[in-house]
Amino acid sequence: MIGPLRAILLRDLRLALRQGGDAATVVLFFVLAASLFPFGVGPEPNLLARIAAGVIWVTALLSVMLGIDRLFLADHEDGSLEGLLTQPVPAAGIVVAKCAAQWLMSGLPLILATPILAVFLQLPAEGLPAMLAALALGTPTLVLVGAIGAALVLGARRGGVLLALLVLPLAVPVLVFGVAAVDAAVAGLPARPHLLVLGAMLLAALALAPIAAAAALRQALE
Amino acid sequence: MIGPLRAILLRDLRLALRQGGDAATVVLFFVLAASLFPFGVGPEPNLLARIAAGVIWVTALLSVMLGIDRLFLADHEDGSLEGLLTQPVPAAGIVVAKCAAQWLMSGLPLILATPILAVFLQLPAEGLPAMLAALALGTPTLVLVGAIGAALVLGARRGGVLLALLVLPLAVPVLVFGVAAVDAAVAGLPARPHLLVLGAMLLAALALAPIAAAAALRQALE
Amino acid sequence: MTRKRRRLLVLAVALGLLGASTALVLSAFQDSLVFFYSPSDVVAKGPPGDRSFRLGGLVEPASVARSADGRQVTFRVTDGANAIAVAYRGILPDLFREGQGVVTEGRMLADGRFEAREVLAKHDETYMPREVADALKKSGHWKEGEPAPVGGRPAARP
Amino acid sequence: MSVFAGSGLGCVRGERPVFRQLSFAVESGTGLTLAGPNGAGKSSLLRLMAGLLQPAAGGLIWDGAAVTDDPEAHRARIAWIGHGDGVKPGLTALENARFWAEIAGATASSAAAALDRFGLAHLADTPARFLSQGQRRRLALARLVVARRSLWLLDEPTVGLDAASVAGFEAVLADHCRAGGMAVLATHIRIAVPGGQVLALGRTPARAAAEAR
Amino acid sequence: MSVFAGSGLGCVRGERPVFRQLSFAVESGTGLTLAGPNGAGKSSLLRLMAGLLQPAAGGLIWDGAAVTDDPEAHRARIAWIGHGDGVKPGLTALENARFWAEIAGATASSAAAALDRFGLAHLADTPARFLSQGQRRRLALARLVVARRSLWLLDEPTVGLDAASVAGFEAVLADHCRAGGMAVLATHIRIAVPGGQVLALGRTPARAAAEAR
Amino acid sequence: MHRFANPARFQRFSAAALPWFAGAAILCLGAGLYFSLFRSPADYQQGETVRIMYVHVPAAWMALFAYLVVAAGSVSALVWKHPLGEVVARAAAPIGAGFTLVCLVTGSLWGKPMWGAWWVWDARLTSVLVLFFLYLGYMALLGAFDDPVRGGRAASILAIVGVVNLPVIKWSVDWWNTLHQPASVARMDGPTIHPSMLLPLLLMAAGFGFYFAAVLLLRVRAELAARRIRALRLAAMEVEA
Ligand code: HEM
Ligand SMILES: Nc1ncnc2c1ncn2[C@@H]1O[C@H](COP(=O)(O)OP(=O)(O)OP(=O)(O)O)[C@@H](O)[C@H]1O
Ligand SMILES: Nc1ncnc2c1ncn2[C@@H]1O[C@H](COP(=O)(O)OP(=O)(O)OP(=O)(O)O)[C@@H](O)[C@H]1O
Ligand SMILES: [Mg+2]
Ligand SMILES: [Mg+2]
Repeated sequence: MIGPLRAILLRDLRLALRQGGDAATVVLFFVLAASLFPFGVGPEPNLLARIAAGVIWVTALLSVMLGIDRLFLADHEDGSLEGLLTQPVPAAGIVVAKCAAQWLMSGLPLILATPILAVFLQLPAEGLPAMLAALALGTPTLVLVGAIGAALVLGARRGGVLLALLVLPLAVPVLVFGVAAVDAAVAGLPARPHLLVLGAMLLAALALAPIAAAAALRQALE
Repeated sequence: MIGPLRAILLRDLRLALRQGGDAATVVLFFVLAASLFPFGVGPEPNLLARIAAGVIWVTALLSVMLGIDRLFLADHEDGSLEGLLTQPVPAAGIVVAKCAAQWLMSGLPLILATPILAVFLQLPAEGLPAMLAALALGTPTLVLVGAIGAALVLGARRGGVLLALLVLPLAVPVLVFGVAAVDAAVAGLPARPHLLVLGAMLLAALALAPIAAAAALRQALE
Repeated sequence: MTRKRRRLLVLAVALGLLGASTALVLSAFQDSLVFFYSPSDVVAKGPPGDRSFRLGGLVEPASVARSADGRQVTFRVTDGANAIAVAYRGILPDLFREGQGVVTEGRMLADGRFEAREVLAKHDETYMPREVADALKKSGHWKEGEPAPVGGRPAARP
Repeated sequence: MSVFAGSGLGCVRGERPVFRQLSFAVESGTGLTLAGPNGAGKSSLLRLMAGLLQPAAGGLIWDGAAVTDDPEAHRARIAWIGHGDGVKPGLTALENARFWAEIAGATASSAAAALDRFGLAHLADTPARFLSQGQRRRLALARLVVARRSLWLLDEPTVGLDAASVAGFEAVLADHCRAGGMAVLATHIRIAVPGGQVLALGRTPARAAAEAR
Repeated sequence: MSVFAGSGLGCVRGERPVFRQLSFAVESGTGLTLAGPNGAGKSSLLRLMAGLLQPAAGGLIWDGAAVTDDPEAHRARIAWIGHGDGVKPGLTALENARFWAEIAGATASSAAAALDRFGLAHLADTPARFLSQGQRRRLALARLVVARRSLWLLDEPTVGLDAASVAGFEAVLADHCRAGGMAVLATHIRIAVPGGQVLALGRTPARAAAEAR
Repeated sequence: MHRFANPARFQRFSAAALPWFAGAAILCLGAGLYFSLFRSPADYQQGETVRIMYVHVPAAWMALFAYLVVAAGSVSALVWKHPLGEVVARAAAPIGAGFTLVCLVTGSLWGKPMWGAWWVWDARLTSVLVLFFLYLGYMALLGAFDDPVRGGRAASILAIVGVVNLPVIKWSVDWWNTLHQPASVARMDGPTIHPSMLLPLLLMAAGFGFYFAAVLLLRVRAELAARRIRALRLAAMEVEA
């Protein structure tokens, strides 16, 4: 059972890398969208620093969600998905493998780009470790939750926007705790309880999302 | 030449409407994404009021851009695009017709939803008329610029998304002047110069985008 | 048979993850998530820079003073151990009164006072007619500052 | 009486030559079948003819004038059916046909007649999403009858059609040619085409050698 | 010696019945061809057999046991090629084949052998986006040889194949059946299938009447 | 036709029950409104504003309950393939969304005078907003597919996933330090609302409950009728010559 999942993971990574800069795209969107804010809000340093954590988290959320509608789309359209779901491999495993690849190509580069963005948006330095830890726990959750949505909207019209509608409300708690962790750290309070809640959400998503997404995938092929 | 373009416009509208609430989806995304900010930034009313114009503009930009990568995708994949581009109809006209339909189903409902969002984000009331005027001038520009990206994405083998990203920087001026118009109105200054610039950008986009997108579409079908 | 076992395995893994998740949440609540700072927090750690933050506690009895036009209010927020003076200009919520819980949002001034931009009133979950409340107080079943009893039972709110 | 011809055509796709020095000529009232193994360049040649692809060498000529002189006039002459069906699942069969009629400047009633011609009349009000592969392909072919164009360019038009529908398509093709039209089509099965001209695209010697390795 | 059978099958798609009371049986070493006009339900029946669709009535049986008792075991028996090719344009032909080999638990070397079998060896290192329609379909079919499964379920496998490739595919199919495999395939052209059993799906009388109008 | 055997029985039951539920709803709401507006006392702290409670609280309860109905219907449709399950879920969702909206609106109307803010992002309010969006997402998903059967199934999966939100709403006031008050009625040690206010509240809650049941039955009947018409039309298309 591990062999096929590894194959899926590696294939998705290879496809992403070969398309030259899919990971780069997420990061670029992340950086660009976040840097829209100084334009939108005005470059006043105090104001920026105050909203930095929020802006970084909101744009991280949007950029993880941006690509995720394609998570199963290409496989659905070219017939790969039928091929995979007629294999003796649990569908939930397939979902996990694809999510892992997706996270490696979107969540991880995004985390690596965060320190730069933090400087750019004048996030207080005390907040950065908490920000990175929170992103490390939160982005996989977002990918998993997004996978449910991506599987649900397969074959729907205007999948992208519908997906956002389905997933953003579920992603809000991640955002809230992610920001709370950073704010706590900036204020000199322990970020640990917030990070624990983020960890709890990750575990819950790990438990539920693959099963739900697998069920959605099966019904998408009917 | 008008007959075919009208046919395209009507078909796209019918497809969108038949899907029951596609316009509603864009609006919902708009409202949802904008309401993420209070989560991220914290509910401080003064702070919110100050960034309201920026947040509304950034989310309007994102929601117009979100669906737009599919502007030509379905037609490309099901062969309609080949069918259309082998007709004796100027490709630029086809682009305009499709953009008009897209704007009617995304930009217009978004403008209609803005007053609610303005209340929600505590935008000062003096800013609302300027906001609406700016959006009315800015969203068609965004759709047109987005259409270039959508057409580029179709053909590009490598880094298609990367090219789409190039559109985002092009959209930044719209954002900047849109926010400036609102800020001016809030500060009691005339918003008119900013609106004029937005109008100029719309005219420029109207002149250039259809031609550029048409060229990209032809490229995509090679 | 293998199928049943596999299903059980999936179920077990999912339940295990959910269990671990609950454990994490519970341990997080032991650390108590703070959404506002108490006066003691502020005294102990100092104000969090010049950022605005939320200060919460009880309105200290007999600390409320209003300006002549009634728009400017000063009062003290206490958590029993420490108290901080708060200045606020604006309309107070109906439930604002001495002894009642409040959450205020604003920033520390240089003189150690807290300038509030917003004052939110917290209230408890007891509902009763005014006469009943008066009667309870008169009969000594209920003292000011204590959780209110209803129907003779003390409400179990710490 | 028109003539559509190409001479010395060369085609390069993805930096690889597909064919070179290819010539053909079709006259009104006849058709040309493109035959050849997979990868021979049938689809590429059709795309050249439709102006979707630019030739690397040589040129296309319509009645003595180079097609590139007035591409728009050329597009007004052709009807293209590629691999995709151009069918929107959300519209009914009739709405789909009517859309292509409007695009081609034909009347709406001609759309209904076209559906009838391809045995889809009873499905006119069915959303296209409910059509099977072959029904969808027939709906695509119905475009041909709606747009009265003189040159049909068809890439494997009968893919997915059952035997009866293939026969029906052959009849439509015969009618078209009888009325002075011409057609170029790529196919792997035997389709009766008026005139019976066949252009066999083959492996280039170099390619054949490579495959023999 | 296994038997794959269905009895009293009914299928509903999009709230419409496609067929009902359909039965069949295939034995090891033989194949079953699904024939019938467009819209008869060939693809739908194949999806039922692959477990991608649930029957509205009746059931599928493998060696006497209901398939629904252990869907995973059933999936371990089948190889499915639907209408889509499952070919990634960004990967080379060999990488594509190797991926499906790994998914099926086969060795990477078997992928190269499979390409060879379908005449794609010379394209092994070509990105799949450069393949023509027919080459791509052959690449999809190569999955069959890689995954050694006993029941092949194929929806119009020879679409887009040239005559030589169809013959090659027939040979592969014959080998598979000789080795004790079985196959069910839907097709509109004549494919030589061991055993030669044909299941003709037809229009229901009512539907035929409607179309005759 | 076996698919509609069960619904047929349901049609008979619902035809009989509908007038009773509707009548009970009118009675309870009438009495409840009279008591809550005219006969119940003002609160010792909140004064007359407390009367918002008689709409807010039943609406909030019904918003949660309706979601439970949607989720239960979805489970029975997905797992047991019960033909009524999806119909019920589909019918309950818009009503539940309506209750949620009422809860949100009355809550903020109440919050302004009591707390001093229309809206705060505390855990209770946020999770209710998420509930509202879950309802919207459910309904959007229902209509987003060309094939209504697929839409129903996708939406069912979403509804089941969304159940995790319900305990968060219910216990958010205990887990977090929310501005919203903890439970007054449904608590281990009995209600902390004086009987003179509890009675109208419970009357209103019963009224909301009967109203929900009546509208639900009505919508289910309409949906079943629509399905029957669609089936008949398809059958006619088959037989028609
Ligand atoms: C938009 C703002 C608000 C929302 C979304 C909201 C939401 C809810 C919800 C979902 C419940 C049901 C909880 C349960 O069943 O356990 C509830 C109950 C209640 N709410 Fe609110 N609420 C809001 C504002 C308020 C305000 C301002 C007050 C009073 C000042 C209030 C007082 C109550 C009371 C008394 C209950 C009944 C508690 C019980 O279950 O015993 N709510 N609210
Ligand atoms: N988009 C493309 N980019 C680059 N090369 C391509 C592209 N499409 C096809 N080719 C190459 O051009 C050659 C001819 O392809 P073409 O599709 O014209 O063949 P064909 O004769 O239509 O084959 P088939 O019968 O399989 O459809 C193929 O060998 C293929 O490798
Ligand atoms: N996704 C779907 N939703 C609803 N109805 C469908 C769907 N797919 C097919 N149908 C209907 O089911 C019937 C059978 O379709 P199916 O694709 O099985 O036919 P087929 O025999 O494979 O036809 P073809 O030879 O054209 O491929 C068709 O009449 C079609 O109307
Ligand atoms: Mg071809
Ligand atoms: Mg088929």
